[in-house]
Amino acid sequence: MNREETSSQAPAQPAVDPATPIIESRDICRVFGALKALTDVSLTFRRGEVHGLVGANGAGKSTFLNIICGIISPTSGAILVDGAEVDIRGPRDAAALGFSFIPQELSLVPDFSAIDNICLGLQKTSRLGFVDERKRARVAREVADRVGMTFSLRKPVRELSAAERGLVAIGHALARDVRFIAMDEPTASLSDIECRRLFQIIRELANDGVTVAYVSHRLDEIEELSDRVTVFRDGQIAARFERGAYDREDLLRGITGGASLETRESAAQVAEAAPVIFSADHLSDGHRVRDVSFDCRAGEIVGLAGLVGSGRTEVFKLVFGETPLAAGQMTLDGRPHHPTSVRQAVSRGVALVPEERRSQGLLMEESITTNISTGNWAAHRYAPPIPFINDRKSRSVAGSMVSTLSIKARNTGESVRTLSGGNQQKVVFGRWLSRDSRFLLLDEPTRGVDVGARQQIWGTVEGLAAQGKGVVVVSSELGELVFCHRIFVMVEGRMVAELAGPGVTEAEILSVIYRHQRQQEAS
Amino acid sequence: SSSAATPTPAATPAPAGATPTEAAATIAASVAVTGTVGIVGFDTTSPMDNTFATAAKAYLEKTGFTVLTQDPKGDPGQANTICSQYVTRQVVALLVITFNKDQMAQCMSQADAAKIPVFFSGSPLQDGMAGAVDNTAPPPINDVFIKYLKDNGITEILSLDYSPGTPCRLRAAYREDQLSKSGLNVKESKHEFPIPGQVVDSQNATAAWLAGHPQGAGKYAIWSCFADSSSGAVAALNQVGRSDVPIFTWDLTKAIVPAIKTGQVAATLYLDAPGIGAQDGQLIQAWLGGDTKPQGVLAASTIVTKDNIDQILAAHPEVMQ
Amino acid sequence: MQNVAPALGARQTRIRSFGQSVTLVIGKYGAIMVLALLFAWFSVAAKYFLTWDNSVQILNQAALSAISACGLTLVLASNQFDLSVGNTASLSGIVVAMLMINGVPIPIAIAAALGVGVAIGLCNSFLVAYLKVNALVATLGVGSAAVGVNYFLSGGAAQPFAFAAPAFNQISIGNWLGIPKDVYYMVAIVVVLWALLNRTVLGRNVQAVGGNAEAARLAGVGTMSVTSAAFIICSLCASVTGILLASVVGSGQPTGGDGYTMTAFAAAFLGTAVLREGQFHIVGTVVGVLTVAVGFNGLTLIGVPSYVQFFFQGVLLIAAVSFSTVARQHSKAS
Amino acid sequence: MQNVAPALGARQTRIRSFGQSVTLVIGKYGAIMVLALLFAWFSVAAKYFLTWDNSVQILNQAALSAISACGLTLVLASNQFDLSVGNTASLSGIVVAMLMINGVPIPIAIAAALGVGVAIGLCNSFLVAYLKVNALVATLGVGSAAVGVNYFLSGGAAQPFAFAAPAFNQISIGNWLGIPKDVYYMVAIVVVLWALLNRTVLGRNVQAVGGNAEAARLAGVGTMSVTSAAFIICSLCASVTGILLASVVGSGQPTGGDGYTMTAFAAAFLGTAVLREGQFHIVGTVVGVLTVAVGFNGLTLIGVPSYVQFFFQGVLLIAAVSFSTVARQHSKAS
Ligand SMILES: Nc1ncnc2c1ncn2[C@@H]1O[C@H](COP(=O)(O)OP(=O)(O)OP(=O)(O)O)[C@@H](O)[C@H]1O
Ligand SMILES: Nc1ncnc2c1ncn2[C@@H]1O[C@H](COP(=O)(O)OP(=O)(O)OP(=O)(O)O)[C@@H](O)[C@H]1O
Ligand SMILES: [Mg+2]
Ligand SMILES: [Mg+2]
Repeated sequence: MNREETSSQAPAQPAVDPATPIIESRDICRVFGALKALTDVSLTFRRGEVHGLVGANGAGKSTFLNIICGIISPTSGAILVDGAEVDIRGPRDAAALGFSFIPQELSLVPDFSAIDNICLGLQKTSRLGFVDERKRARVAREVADRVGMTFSLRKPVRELSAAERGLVAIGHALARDVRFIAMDEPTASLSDIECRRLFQIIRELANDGVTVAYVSHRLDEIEELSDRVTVFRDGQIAARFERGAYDREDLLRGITGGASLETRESAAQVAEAAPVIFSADHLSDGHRVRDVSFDCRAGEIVGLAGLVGSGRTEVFKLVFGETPLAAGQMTLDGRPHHPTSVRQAVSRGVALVPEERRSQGLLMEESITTNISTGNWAAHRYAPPIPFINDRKSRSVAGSMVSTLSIKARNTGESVRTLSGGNQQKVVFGRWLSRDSRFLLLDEPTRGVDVGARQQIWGTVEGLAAQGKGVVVVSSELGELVFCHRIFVMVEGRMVAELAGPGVTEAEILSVIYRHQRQQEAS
Repeated sequence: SSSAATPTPAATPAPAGATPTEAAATIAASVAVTGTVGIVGFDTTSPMDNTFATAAKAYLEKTGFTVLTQDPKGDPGQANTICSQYVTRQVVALLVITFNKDQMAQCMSQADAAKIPVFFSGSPLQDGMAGAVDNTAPPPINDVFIKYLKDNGITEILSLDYSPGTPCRLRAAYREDQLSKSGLNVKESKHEFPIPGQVVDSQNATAAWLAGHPQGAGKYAIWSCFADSSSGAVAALNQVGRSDVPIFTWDLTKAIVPAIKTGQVAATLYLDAPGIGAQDGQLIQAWLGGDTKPQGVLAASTIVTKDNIDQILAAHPEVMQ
Repeated sequence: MQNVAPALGARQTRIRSFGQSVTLVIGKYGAIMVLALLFAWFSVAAKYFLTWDNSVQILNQAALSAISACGLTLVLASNQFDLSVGNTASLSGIVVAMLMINGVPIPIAIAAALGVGVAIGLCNSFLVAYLKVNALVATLGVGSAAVGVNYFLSGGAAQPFAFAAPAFNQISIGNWLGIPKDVYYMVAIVVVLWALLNRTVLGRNVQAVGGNAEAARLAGVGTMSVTSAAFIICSLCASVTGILLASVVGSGQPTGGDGYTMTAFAAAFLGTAVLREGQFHIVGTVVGVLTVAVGFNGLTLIGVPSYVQFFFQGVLLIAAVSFSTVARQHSKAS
Repeated sequence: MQNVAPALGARQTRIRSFGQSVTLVIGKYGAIMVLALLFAWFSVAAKYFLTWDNSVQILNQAALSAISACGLTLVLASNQFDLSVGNTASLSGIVVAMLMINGVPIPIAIAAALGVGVAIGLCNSFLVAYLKVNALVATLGVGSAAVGVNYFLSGGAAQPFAFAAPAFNQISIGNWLGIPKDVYYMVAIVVVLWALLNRTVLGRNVQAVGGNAEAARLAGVGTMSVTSAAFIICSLCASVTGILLASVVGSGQPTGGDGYTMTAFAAAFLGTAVLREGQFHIVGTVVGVLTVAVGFNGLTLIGVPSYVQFFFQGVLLIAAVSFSTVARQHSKAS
């Protein structure tokens, strides 16, 4: 895929009648080595429509959008823009055609400020050919307000939380005047407020005649937003729906290929007597976490709800020994828990599924086996005194993980880079399942994971809880939290409420959040 | 092995260089003068050049000068910088070790502007120099070498050269010159070794060359520019246990004494460092004493073989320190 | 930082302890302090150090290193490497000298030598940007190929041009308004490169590619051409260095410029400790070069034995960088 | 391999064009082919090349470089750098020689020299792993500090021990079963390092840290200790090289080992072109060392002028690496 992006030879847009689709793909195929990621995908995007793309992990959605936006080239097939065939040989060409793209895996320049990231690739120069700071700042400010970025646009994005980075990526796509925007799971790292705002933006764009291709695994979003929905399965188009002409069942059937999903019902109750595995009271890390208290009993699934930047990830960092405790107490199995390093926390049976699988979770170049065994090689030795590793052991462990989580891969030796987003997440998950950690911290565990996989993951989580493990989940999808036994609500680094589940509704959670948000703002 | 050279030892004939006493004689009797002299060293890692610097320093300090020395680590750019700094410090005279005039342009012009005489230790006298002690000494060893080639009907030789260094270049040039004059037909394999890495590189080159020139298939000799490359060559000979290839080289350092005794090094040139230091000093004194006529002297030198090594070491214990 | 966002952002402002602010300052200005300290120390310890002549001398001494180091900074900022800097300098010196010796007029000789730089830059960028060969290997290889060419031309011998083109000396020897010519060249080139890296689109793209090549590519930045540009400019600076060196020394030196690779790297890395968070930038590199130059000059004036020189350079490098690295971590740490 | 994921995975049909398989093979074995070609060519072109003595000689030549290069490979595999390899080797050589000259018994002298290696390794790992100083700066600094110590001890003069400890020569000079002793040492060390890197927990962790330090840390790998281990082993190998070198040459050489930094890097990077996808690994490094050694030896036998040597080394490096880099990209691309 190391294509050189030669300067665009995009056709000057001719006056075409609005009926002709803005983009039409004909029989697009894409092969990766031995694997067919897309087969004969023919699809049209109309002017000003919101076009939803759904499908299981690895169905080919990202690949398809990547092809349209010139990031990778199709193996065969044609792309027509305004009815004329074009050869999109790189992101530059795509940009020249008025396309922009929010990639699935956020790609920003860590050392650049939000402004520089948003203006990346924009040629905002003054007469002398120097970059025009003022103009750039103005552009950035506009999109920032539009998207609702409430953090400093000048500090390096390295210092922003995942969600905030997500917003920056969206801003980057909006900063150009475009007629087609591809959004690959834009809400994956957002929580409710941002999602609402984003949907608003999308509708505005549509009204202005901009076409939006929208990929998501959150089907209610799809149903709410899209005028048309296309379902991918195994690199082919499995179904097409017009707005209103389908229901959730149709989508699920399309995605899974008939295999029906048993709807998830709340997990088994936890015995009152169940011992407290972990407890935290009045935790503080100095700045981002101000006052956090919660606990988790054996067999319990506890949810942490909160807005973006509320400090949930930072709480996990404290528990996992990443950042030192400034104030407060933690206990694990009744004994005080003050890990000085991640290693120590892990050795005591704490596990973390981090927020950003690529940068924090995976060795992208390594095999699935390696990724699952990493940090646990010692367990795969022939016999403890012998320092040598028995690869048969590790391979079979990985193999069992691949099938339990039904990770979609050619074999356990496959490099995780080539896995689809969702499958990569499952691998991270597999790492901790393969060791019997007693206390699991899941930060956005189902981010970018397809409906089927979600069921499996939650299934496993409940399974683990049933075995008497403790689980704490951060999810920005409140819909996922409602199944938790208890839900703690965080606002601005403070634990403000505890809701007894299961059965809490999203609405309830939200109202709590907003009430405290307002209080905070008042005070 | 006895096949190694047996050239006549002892002080070398006139052209090859004067004995210390002679050299001293050629210089006007020193007048009592003082001041600060700046010595631009060559490279501390090159033992001989280093001893020259220290010897000159010793002599000058003994005779009441204050001496600054710095090591430009073989880099001419640095050498010029150091030189300019000495000019800034208004030294009374500059002494440049081993570097030659066409590497010191900036130094020369600044010194000239400041009316500071520049002396060179390790180069023939060229105009612009206030004086020079020529210790590159191409003739002595080369003459012995050529003679050896003649007498023993040598068929192939390996030369270990370092052209970027002036002494090595002059020595190699003289060798080529004499070879062509002599009309001998010996096949010559030239190898340029890099610095740093000179020892290992010379060793590998020699070893490979030896593999290509098995014992008995011909009559061989090795020409090595100075002590380090010789150490490499000796190491290679030891590795493959060959004793049929004598080495001709310059410099008498502790490192190659054993090889001289075994005859692996057939002949090397002992440059009397203290003597040369004295020569440098006397040139400076003479100039400052008012005799501002540029003069060049040949460094005091003696050919060393396994026959006279013991006397030499006895006479110059400093070699083994 | 202006533009702090309202609500959330405002409340997010970190309560920063006094200690942290201090270490923050150290982290930002630590390396510069080191330079200042050195300067102060030598002013006391070394006679003649604080003279006009000597200060000028320090700049003069820094000039050549600064030129090559700033060129290298561009490549480093694009997250690549160039180990061929020194060899390029040497080769350019040899080429300019030999051409003049063979009667080629000075301007043409210089142009040709610069051409050598561009050519090497092209080789590097072709290998690295287009064939995607690891930069260290590629430039190491190109470098030693350059040495080959160098020896092929010069036979490893110095190439004095004193007779052929005495005028060439005047390019870098001598002063304007009491300041050595090389200093003017350095200032000019540094300013240009600074503006290029910080104020032009190319510069921003270089930094973007350095920060996250993939992101830059997705944003429509022509990563290949950007990288190539960086390499070519770097080699060009290297050959300017080589040409000036030849002019200073009075001859083309087959290995004369080789030392600049390491000095340039040292300076550039020292520079990462200056002001910005561990990034490569021109100002930092210049400070780095000056620090080394001041140290070298001061020690020479004091007249310490040469092992102290080496030791000092090592310690200086470690001290300055770890100093601010650590300070930064502390100032960040919660 | 077994464990193909059920259903879904199976349904995706595999197809691979002939062209791709070819380039795949080239990508994997390209570098080895280059070595084979070289060997074949010299066997024809260079008399005596294919003799037992010479083949042994080549191995002997490769031995020391291989030891330092394989040590370096560990550090590179952990995604760090070590520029102090050569200086460490030189210093160890000086230390062992001077101790013996001053009457210290050989075993103790050796132990002390190895101690020097460990000490330098500790400095490096302290700076890099704990203070998080950029590895290039840190090791560059430590290296030049080591040079300082070196000159302080040796005064820059070679340190022959022929009189003090003639026996020491025997460590590496001479054969066992007609094969030079150094070759045995090389084989032993290479095998150990190979097993260490590929078959032990430490080795796997080194690779994990190299792949993504953050992820490794969050998976519970003690990144600091792992990195430190890599650095210490590397320096240890470097000082073994230095000691053997001293034994071969018959004296401690102040700069004798400096050349090894670059040769080790060249070899390790050549190695990335061997078998595995652009990763550093022992086998690759060994192939790299051999390629360079064969080239050097063969050319010397043919008796080419020395500029060809330099040129060849460069071209060889570039050729072998870009060859397989390009082939791989093609085999991957559609
Ligand atoms: N660079 C690559 N090399 C090899 N195979 C790849 C590569 N990128 C994607 N694939 C494969 O192509 C298929 C489609 O991947 P893609 O990312 O398009 O799926 P997706 O629909 O986006 O899944 P998700 O919803 O999890 O993001 C997957 O089987 C994946 O393994
Ligand atoms: N590495 C960092 N450096 C500086 N500030 C940070 C860093 N990471 C997060 N923050 C700040 O701390 C706040 C809390 O971030 P955190 O990621 O813990 O929130 P969160 O509740 O996990 O939200 P989400 O995970 O949904 O982004 C964020 O608003 C962000 O501004
Ligand atoms: Mg995707
Ligand atoms: Mg978070």
